[in-house]
Amino acid sequence: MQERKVLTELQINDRLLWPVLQTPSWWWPAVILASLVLGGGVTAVTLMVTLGLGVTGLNRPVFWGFMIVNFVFWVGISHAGVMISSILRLCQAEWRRPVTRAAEVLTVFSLATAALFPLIHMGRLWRFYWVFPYDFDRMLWPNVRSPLIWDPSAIFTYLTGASLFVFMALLPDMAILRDRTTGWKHTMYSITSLGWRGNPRQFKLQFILGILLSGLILPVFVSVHSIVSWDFAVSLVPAWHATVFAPYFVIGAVHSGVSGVVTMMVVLRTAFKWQDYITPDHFDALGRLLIAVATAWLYFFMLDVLFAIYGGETKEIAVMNQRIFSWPWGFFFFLIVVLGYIIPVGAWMFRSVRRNIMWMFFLSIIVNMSMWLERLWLIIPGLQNKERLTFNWSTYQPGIIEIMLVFSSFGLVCLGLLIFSKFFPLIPVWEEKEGQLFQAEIKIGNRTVPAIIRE
Amino acid sequence: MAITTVLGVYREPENVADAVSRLRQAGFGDNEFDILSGTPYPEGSFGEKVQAHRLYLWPLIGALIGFSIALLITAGTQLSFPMVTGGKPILAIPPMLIIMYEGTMLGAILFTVIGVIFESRLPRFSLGVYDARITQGYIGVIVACPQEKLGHTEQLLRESGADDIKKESGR
Amino acid sequence: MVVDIDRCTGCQACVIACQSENNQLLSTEDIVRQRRTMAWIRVERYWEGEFPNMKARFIPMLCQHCENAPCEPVCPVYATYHNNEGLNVQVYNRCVGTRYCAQNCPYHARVFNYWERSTDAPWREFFSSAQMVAEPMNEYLNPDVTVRTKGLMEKCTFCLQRIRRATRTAKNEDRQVKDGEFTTACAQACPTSAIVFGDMLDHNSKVAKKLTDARAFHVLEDLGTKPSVTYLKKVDPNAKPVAMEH
Amino acid sequence: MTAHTAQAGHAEHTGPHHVNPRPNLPEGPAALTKDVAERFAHPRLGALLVISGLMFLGGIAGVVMRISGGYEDRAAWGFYAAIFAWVLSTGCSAPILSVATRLTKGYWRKPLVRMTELFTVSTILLVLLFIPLMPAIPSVASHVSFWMTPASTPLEGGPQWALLLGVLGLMVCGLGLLYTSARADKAAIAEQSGGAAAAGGWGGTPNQWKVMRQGITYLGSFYLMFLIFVHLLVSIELAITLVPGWRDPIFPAFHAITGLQAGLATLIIMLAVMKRLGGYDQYLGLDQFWNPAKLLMAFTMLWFYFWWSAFIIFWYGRTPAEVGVLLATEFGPYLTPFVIGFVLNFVAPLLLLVWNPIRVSFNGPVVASVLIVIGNFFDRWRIYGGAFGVNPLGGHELPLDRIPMTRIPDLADLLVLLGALGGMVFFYLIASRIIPPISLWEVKEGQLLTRVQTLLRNTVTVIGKPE
Repeated sequence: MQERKVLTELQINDRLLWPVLQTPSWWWPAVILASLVLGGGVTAVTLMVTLGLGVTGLNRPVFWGFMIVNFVFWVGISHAGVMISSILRLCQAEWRRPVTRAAEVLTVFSLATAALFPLIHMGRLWRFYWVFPYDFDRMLWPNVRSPLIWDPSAIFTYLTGASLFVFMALLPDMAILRDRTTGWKHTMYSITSLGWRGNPRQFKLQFILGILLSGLILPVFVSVHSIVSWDFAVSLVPAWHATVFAPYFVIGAVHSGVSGVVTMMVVLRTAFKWQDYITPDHFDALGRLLIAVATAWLYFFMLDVLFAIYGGETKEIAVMNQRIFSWPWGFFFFLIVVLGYIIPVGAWMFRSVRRNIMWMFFLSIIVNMSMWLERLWLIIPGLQNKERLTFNWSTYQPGIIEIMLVFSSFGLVCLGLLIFSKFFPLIPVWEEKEGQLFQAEIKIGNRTVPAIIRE
Repeated sequence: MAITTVLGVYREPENVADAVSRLRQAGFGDNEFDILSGTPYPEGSFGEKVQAHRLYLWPLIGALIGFSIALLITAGTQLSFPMVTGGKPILAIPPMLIIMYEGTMLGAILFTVIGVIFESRLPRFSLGVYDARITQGYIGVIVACPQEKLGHTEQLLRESGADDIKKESGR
Repeated sequence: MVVDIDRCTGCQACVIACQSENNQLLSTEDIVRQRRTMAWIRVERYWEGEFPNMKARFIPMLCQHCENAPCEPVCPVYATYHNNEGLNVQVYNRCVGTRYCAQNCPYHARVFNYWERSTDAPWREFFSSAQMVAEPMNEYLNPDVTVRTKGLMEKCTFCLQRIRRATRTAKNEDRQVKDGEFTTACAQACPTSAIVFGDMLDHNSKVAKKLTDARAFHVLEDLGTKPSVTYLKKVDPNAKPVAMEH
Repeated sequence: MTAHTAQAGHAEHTGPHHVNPRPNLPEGPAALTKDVAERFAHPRLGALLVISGLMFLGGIAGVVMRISGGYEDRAAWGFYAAIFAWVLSTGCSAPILSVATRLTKGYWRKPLVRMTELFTVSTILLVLLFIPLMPAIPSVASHVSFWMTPASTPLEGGPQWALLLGVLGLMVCGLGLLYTSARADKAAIAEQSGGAAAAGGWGGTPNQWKVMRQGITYLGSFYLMFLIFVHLLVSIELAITLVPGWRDPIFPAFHAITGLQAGLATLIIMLAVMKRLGGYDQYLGLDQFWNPAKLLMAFTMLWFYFWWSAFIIFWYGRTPAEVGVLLATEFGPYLTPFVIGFVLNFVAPLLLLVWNPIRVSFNGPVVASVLIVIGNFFDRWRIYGGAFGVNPLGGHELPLDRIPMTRIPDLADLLVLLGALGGMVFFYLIASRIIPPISLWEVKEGQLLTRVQTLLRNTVTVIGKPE
């Protein structure tokens, strides 16, 4: 028994740390590809800054376009981390262990990426710091009544919390790396692991930290996407001015976020050969979670549509007409419902599908496609025919610039994840070991039932 | 008087528990020896006792500080820069609530993390006597023992099945 | 300000007057095709009835200087706010170009500087051939009005510079500003004087008299924005508020 | 969280070291069955049964008075509608806990699921309450409604029948759920008392067990969906459509969430009653109180979140329509009930429950629950009182001069209120005498799957997780 444990601890170290200790063959090509994609985005931003936003497809009245859509999308993805790690931690779901860190890291990078978009979509990017209350000598302040001030505060809080969460949970693993590396890496890990030695007190506090931070971040996580949704909901634009936006956005975010985590788990599993750590059981559990989430999402989606038509106000009806019956919005509507709910949930109903890695990969991708479209579908039509002054109604075609930006955002997130995976294990090693320790079996009759140890 | 830190490295958790009880018999207090492991064992697995901590104060203090700072910023900026926007009151409470909420949570989170680092006696600038095998499944028992007890302690650790013993004199 | 739709002939004089008074970026064909017209006031045309017996309806639309302006509270940097004359002012220097105000303006009254006015960047042509303010066109600029740069939101100011000048002269001769002493470019240029501008609080001003007219209405009244621009309905047996038409 | 985290997570003196976290039950299936059968044979709470029965009768009298008052004055029915919504939110929402914990396999659920499911009987009361209310619901022709019928073809009594179907469906699902999950225990108890005939064809074959589990899952999910659906219909037809200009997509969700909160609170109160007076003391440990208490705290936060999401939009938008709605239901004539509801539903419970020593105790959650159940009623009152007060209907916004007056409840209203309360208790107690309030088979299963082992120097519980 004990020998096996020692072996397993070594095995866990070897299996989970190999991407850090020796470089996977595909790592450099991946990094280069991601950087190239990112380069496109950098070029786009340069053009926008030098020539003005005219280079984009924006116009009057559609002043907000792909950039804001992408912002909402990435904030949505960033809701995976807390959803997974915090809620599962609080519920003490044993299967969470391999999933948590990947999810949290995804949160950090996608949130950072998202935070870039409102900035680069500003007319005068170089003045972005004016939204901070810094100007004490002239007493020029930001306007706290504006949702665009609520946004930074919320995103900053969430980003800080998530990053600290990741960092603290990394301490024991960085200690492991410290003991297994030499040279500058050893020095680096010695510093970053803060001299962790792993005595009972440290582990106990580490555990409490998990609980406390989860409890603290959950409310923040809800508030972040609510505030993002209020950017739209507090304005008078038809199809935006709906009270349901806050929970609707949050649940949509969870929907796309958890799907994003599924995608990421599949990639990790295959890329790092972690088959025996990320098992079909995990996908099964995530699939079941997703059924509930998707259904809740559909409920709010329906509420939104229903109340838009209800009351028969000309402006709302006009927007809804366009959203459901006109090309391409009608097609998008169809795609959103079919790809976002009907196909995936229909498939997740079957255990065999939930446990089939490739299926889960495919489904999580289409869910996120539909969620991206959903944000587009929510944000643009309301602007195209805002209010009843039909003289100003207009359409919106994204320019090459915006499309480059959208792609580059994916490049940025991938790049971040790749670099992180080179320095830190994407599966919490010490939590895996703890999980091993807490596994047990009990015999009932002729059957041995898998069991877990609770203090 | 000189204190030597002795580290015994074990393979078997069972032996560690044994060592702990022996150390108790040898008259070592709970804060004179400590256990280092790569895996979080359930609390008290080796019969050790973890001293109480005051972690629950930290988030509260943080929340209070964050709240008051946010209140200061939101109320202060609006009052010191009284511009009418959209017929809204100069001191608009609901938006303030949102930002104050975020400030509160930020303060709480920051102080929780600081609190945990502080309470777990980190950062630790020198590892002291340590063995890299600890993060590979071995378990270390680390004893701060005065000169005269040194020999006895080493023997005790060996008897309880330590694979290896390391020493470092002084604190 | 009062706009009498019945008198409006849709001659676009106001648009031109506004443009040259306020140094607007010339809305060249290219800019218009990009649907980024920079006019602060526009004459909206609505067709009524079926071909061949169609009838055009005109409504000049400009910033309504609402009392509960939706555009104001959403600005993160107070770049637009309500001054004590009840004007909805735009502070160009403070604007960072989030374009949130324009989103939230139900009247589409705000326009955005999508292009740098004068740049000789060669790749500029790739995106747009919009005319720059090159020699000798810069001669048309009005010295009283700022020239806005790229990335700024701008909108009708009720020709603030004229109001300021009037008040200044009045102050020098220490007396109250008289009605008709100042007016906006659009009102001045309107051949049928459909647009009348003045101080609503001064009860014997032309505007104040028209306010009590039975035909008076506000555009998109149900939004509760309380516009300062009052419209007078078209005298027409089957007239409905023009803004409600499609 | 579970006992584990509380112990780690909270100062030791409050942790479940000192109060037994798990119920201490007689060991072994036979002993369990015997014990439960014993208690079941001699139920307590007779006095409460009688009192609640009397209150129920009084309620019937109240309903009669209300009906004799006629339907011309819709405002008179506002309070009644509030009571109806309150029953929906408390008694009928309580069983959700058993559904949720079954789906998520919470191991602490086992002793309390049956007591939760017994609340499904209050759906009967819901139906009884609804029938007199039906004529008070205005016809669709008179106002903007969700039925999207042009005024020329009014859909007479559309809402009434849809709602009736909803509540009936809820009742069917609920009672079905109760029957399915209780079948095995009925059989066990019956055998205990010797009458195998009463087993009702239950043999306990593996197949039967499988079918039963499936049935519980499906019926439970249907019950949940039906409940959300009924909340949607009620909040729309009885509140939103009556107030012109009330375009508030979140309101049905708010109604449902607050309903779940109050349902949870109702359950906690009833658990306390059954523990202290009902004679099932040792079956309910601390786990069975503070796990629901944590959920209660979460729902208390959600109460504010859902209310705020609507409020901030209206506050910012300030269109005349929105101002009208706010005045009609919150800050106008019904300000007092609104404030009371706000304090009792959100402020007070949150302040109580965030404090660990209170949350991790037997009495703390109960106190919070009592506040919430009362507060929920005030909240419903301000909603439906305001909505029913609007007269005449129609229009796209509610001008200030049409804001309804406050309507003080009369004797009939109060009688109905007491009757509804009594009715819920009465039905529950009756049901608890027909069906054993402890889910025997699940408690046995729990005992089967829980072991106490020693890991090195400390003892741990091992919980088996089949499938």
